[in-house]
Amino acid sequence: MALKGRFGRFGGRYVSEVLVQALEELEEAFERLYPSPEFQRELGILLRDYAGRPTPLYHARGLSELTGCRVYLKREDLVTGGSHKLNNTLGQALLAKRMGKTRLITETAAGQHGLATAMAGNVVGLEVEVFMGIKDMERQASNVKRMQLLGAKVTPVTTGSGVLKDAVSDTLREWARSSRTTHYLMGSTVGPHPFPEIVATLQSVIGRELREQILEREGRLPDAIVACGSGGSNALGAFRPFLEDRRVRLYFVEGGGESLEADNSAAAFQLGRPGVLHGALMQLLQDEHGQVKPSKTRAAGLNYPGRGPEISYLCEVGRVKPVYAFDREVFEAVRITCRKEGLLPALETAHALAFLLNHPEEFDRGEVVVVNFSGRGDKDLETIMRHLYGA
Amino acid sequence: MALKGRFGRFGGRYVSEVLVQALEELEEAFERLYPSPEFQRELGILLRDYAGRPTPLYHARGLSELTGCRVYLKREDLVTGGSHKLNNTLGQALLAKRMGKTRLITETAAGQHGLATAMAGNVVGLEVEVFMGIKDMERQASNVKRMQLLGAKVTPVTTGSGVLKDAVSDTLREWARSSRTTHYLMGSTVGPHPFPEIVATLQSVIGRELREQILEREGRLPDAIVACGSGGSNALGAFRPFLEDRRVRLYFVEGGGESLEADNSAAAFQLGRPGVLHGALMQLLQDEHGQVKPSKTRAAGLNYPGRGPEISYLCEVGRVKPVYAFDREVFEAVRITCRKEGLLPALETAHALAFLLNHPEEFDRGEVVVVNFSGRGDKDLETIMRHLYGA
Amino acid sequence: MELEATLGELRRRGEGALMPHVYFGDPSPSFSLRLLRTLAGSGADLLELGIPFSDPIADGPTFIASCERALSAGVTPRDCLKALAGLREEGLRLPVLLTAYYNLIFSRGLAEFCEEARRAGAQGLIVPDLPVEEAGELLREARRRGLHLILQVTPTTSERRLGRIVGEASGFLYVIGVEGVTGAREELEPSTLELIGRVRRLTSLPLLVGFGISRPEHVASLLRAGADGCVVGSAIARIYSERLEEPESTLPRISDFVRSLKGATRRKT
Amino acid sequence: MELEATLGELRRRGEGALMPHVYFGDPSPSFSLRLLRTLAGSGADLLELGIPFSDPIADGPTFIASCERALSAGVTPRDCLKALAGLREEGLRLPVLLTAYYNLIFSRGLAEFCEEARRAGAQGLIVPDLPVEEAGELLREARRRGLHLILQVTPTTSERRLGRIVGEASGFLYVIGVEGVTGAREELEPSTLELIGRVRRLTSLPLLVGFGISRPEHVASLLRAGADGCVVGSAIARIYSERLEEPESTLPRISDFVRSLKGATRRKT
Ligand SMILES: Cc1ncc(COP(=O)(O)O)c(C=O)c1O
Ligand SMILES: Cc1ncc(COP(=O)(O)O)c(C=O)c1O
Repeated sequence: MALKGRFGRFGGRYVSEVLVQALEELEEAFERLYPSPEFQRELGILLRDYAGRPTPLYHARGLSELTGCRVYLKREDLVTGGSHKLNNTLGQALLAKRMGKTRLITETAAGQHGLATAMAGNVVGLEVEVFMGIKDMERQASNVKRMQLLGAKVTPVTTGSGVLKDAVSDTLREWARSSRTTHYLMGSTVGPHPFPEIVATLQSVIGRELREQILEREGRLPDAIVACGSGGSNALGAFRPFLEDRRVRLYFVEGGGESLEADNSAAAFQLGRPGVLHGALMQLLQDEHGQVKPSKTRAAGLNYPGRGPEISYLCEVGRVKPVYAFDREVFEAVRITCRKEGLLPALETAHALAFLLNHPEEFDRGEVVVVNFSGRGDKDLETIMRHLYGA
Repeated sequence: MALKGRFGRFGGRYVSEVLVQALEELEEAFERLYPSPEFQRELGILLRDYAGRPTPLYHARGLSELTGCRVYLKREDLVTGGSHKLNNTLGQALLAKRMGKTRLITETAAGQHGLATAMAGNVVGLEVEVFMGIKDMERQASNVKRMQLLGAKVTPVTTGSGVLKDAVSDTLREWARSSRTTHYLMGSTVGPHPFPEIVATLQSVIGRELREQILEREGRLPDAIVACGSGGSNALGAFRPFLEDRRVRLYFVEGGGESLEADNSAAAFQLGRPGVLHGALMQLLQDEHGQVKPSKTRAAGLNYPGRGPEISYLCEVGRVKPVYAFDREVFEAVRITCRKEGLLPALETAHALAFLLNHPEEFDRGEVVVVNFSGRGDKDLETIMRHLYGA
Repeated sequence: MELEATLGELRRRGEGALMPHVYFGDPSPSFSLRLLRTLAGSGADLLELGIPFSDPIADGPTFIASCERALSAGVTPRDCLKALAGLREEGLRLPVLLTAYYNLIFSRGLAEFCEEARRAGAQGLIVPDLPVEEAGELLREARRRGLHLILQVTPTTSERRLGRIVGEASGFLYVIGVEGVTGAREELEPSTLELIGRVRRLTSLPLLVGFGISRPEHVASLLRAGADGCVVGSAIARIYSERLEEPESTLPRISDFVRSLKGATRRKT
Repeated sequence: MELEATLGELRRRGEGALMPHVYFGDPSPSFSLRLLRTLAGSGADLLELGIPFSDPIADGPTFIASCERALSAGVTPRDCLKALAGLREEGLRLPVLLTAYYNLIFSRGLAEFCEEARRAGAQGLIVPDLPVEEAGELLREARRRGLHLILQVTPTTSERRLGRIVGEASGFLYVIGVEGVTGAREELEPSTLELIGRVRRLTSLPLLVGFGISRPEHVASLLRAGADGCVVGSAIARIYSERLEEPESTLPRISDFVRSLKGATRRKT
């Protein structure tokens, strides 16, 4: 991680000239405000009392029995709104408020990040507009309603395939128009510098808690941490405090989709190569000419063709092992987790569970394995019911 | 509270002879097992790591500004499953397991308690069957799906009006058939002794945490605690540790429904009188002949004609003030809470918020008021959207 | 019209008692009156007259439906008492037990309810949701007026409680042979016969067995096992419920059915 | 064919430069070829040839649609370069700037892309998502092959960065007058004229103003404010997009429109 804003060769700030100033101001403000005691205090109180942190580390007996490991779930599903997303939005909303912005814009796929932005906006007192691919709006209708109830403007994105990638593009376009008054509240560890750094820093609270909790519970670090991801925010949040602990294996599970054949997957580490999208150099699904390829997976939140710069780097240097789970494995993991633990995971989260359940060769008996339980599956209820019960 | 199983004149054990033995065994088992260190340890771990306790006490700035009070929300919405119900079900499921039962049956209205029972059943390893009024199944369809995903059998109740009261009756009937192998996991502080005592004891964790948190935050006890309720479990959970502190005012908000006119309300303290239903003497909506009257409110979880024996007693002796909120005030309170705090309350919970918002005469400026935020409103999303936006 | 005398006389004759159970007002008061007359004329030794209740938690589907129909017909507890008084005036002489869920009694006032029941001509009360522990006050009020409060025993009733129940009981013991709620069943459960034996050892009070009885063979084997009589309820309601548009048309069938049950009470060896 | 010579010549004549901007392949390569010939024949001084990209984040709705149509037609970066080479063979002499989002260049390899662009006959590159901080390597590779990498300035560009950009720029500066993305607008924003003034003070490089220009009056006032020329893009695409079934039929209108814009560049006082 030599250059500022770079993780190895990944990262950077590949944006229209019009956005450079806003990014520089954001970088400056984050470096100045984030470490300040008042900011830490205010954020700390919101994380504790509004978001519900620390989240528990739950020893999942049912999954432990099934896998032969000591399985722990880091319960980000218990964060207000139902996923880890609020860790990031509360921090950025506070930052935006202190920078004198009056409005937050963002994009969302599963709706979890849009919801978390709407919440953070209301808590801090900023207007919120959320761009959402028209297809995602259909697939995640209940989250659209939630956002509207919270008073956020949800703007349908019809360009491209009407999915997350297109929503990011439209939000960047809107930001180019309005960056003086508006903060783009980036939802994952993607985008131009300093977004990947800001988001990973704010999400690292997951890993800091996890480290303390597992030491208290097991008296030692875990053997492995498994997290799903696309941009990588929940994974990096969990992984970051363990990067120096080389004996803790880190697994990053991306959306395998239906199969690893062309156009049926979101597995950028399997099928992509480095490229530039949405302001950063990162692992990217693209065709031979450099046109970005649409990703495909049933998990809206993993349906992004790029992997953020930091996770791209960590996989490139071998610190993190990039793996994947197929849709059918994911639905089965949902079913098993419901039955064995009484917990309904988000389809995204279920990728991490599916990997654990389907890869005994990766985990020795008795190993301590932590799954970052990034979100609950209420938003996916219809999809899951249709898939499992056909109605 | 002279006699065992009585709160003043309220309470008792008015059941078919066939159930008496099961109730006596349950009473004995609860008194023996609950205080034991292993039980406390096991329950404590589940409450912490599975349920997500302690829940935060959130200083709600937006609502504070609106009301002029220092408003705190006790965040039971953050408990796994989205309401306080799991506090009770985990405890009773553990108890049932230790009693050698193999199956849990229960009834549910909003679906929150059924869901919490299904979760607890899966965690502890017991079969679960949930009786649900056919009308409630329609109104709370998403919770029905959640329960089914968790593997619970959901049995529609078509007797009576197909609502909660009828589901309780049918569950009692089923229990009469199966009490040797089956535990009836009562969902609120209602029913024959020892249920009201067990449920209140298990829910008291809310108030114990609250007391510690408010002392730490404000250096003193609150001026008032406001909780919604029908049976009274979330209210008693919050109130119990404050009963001796006569200067803490306690408000119990029941469902006012459309109006306080006949057949349009669930406000049993306004419109009822003591009577016997489902095994206990309690405040009850009934006609002149003693036929139980159906209650009416848009909040499925408040739609029960009886108030549990303990809350009936506390209101009778004046320790708790019984009040109510009308449906239209409740929907408005949902809107305000969404906008001001980014939080979507359950329709039940919104009764407590509505009372706070609409009764400035009850609260002096600067007073410390705690609202027990008993659940989140995801389950009510459709109803709320239809009401607020007509679609 | 004396309960103890009636049961004593039957015992002397070596005959079992038959008590049909009917929820009054289902589907209309006038039908119930005709039904009760039919039952009385077809061999019933006692009558159990149920006051319909909104939440009959000890009843199964047949009687739940009975209560719902009676309540939709607007029947009140007062109507039931008046009907009984009317039947007495007509000359009905069989002992009558009034069945009421506890809230109906509590709501009226215990003393008032007992007083009215006595005046209407009832010999006792059956309260399905009132175990002995809660029955103290009603026992007092009933006794004071010469009414029996009929107590129940079930397969789950412990030895200790059985003793207490037997100690407080008068008139007869209502033996519920099955675990569950009312409703006609095809077979008797072995637990029923066992329970009769258990109770018989403790008391000489007459034992009337109810819940689930639907055939003469049931009656015969219960009496053989030591019971003094049977209660038959849902099996009767089931017959007229099949023709609710014209329930009167089923009265002959009901009469035959009751006669056949009564016949079985006489076959006692 | 020399960019600096062309712009120098125009400046000497007191005339503004007009650079129409077209995404190649929208809706088909053959139409784009006819369109480019028409533009060249109607007064364009330079041509901006856009390579369609899947995620054109600096573009507005008109050009997003252009890119989508061109990509659906199967157009690749190679097709665009070939088309340019073909036009050169036909005799096209105007300087041509190739516009490519950075990933298209990165994916091909910076050196390779520059080499191919030069061989196809381009004079420079415009990369909408490559600010000067990220441009080091491409600047080197482009310069080495005699290609200009056109840098942009906007109203949000700070003084400090303006200095750096001017320092690295060659060919001309692309002045984006508005905050936002490409797309025809009805009115010029005052910020545009201000920005021209700010940049003019720092450099004598030609200033071509783009984003939002749709009328001859816009052109005239920009030139009056000190600009050396204008880029017109979405306003042209908008014309043929209205008749996508038969885009050729709009070529005369496009020709008239470009002539009128060119006319405005000559009215410079
Ligand atoms: C529950 C959940 N988990 C994971 C993700 C993936 O995002 P990231 O890779 O940033 O953690 C999402 C995105 O919406 C999500 O909702
Ligand atoms: C969120 C919520 N609050 C309150 C209640 C009312 O129950 P109780 O009075 O037992 O707290 C319910 C019941 O379903 C509920 O779901």
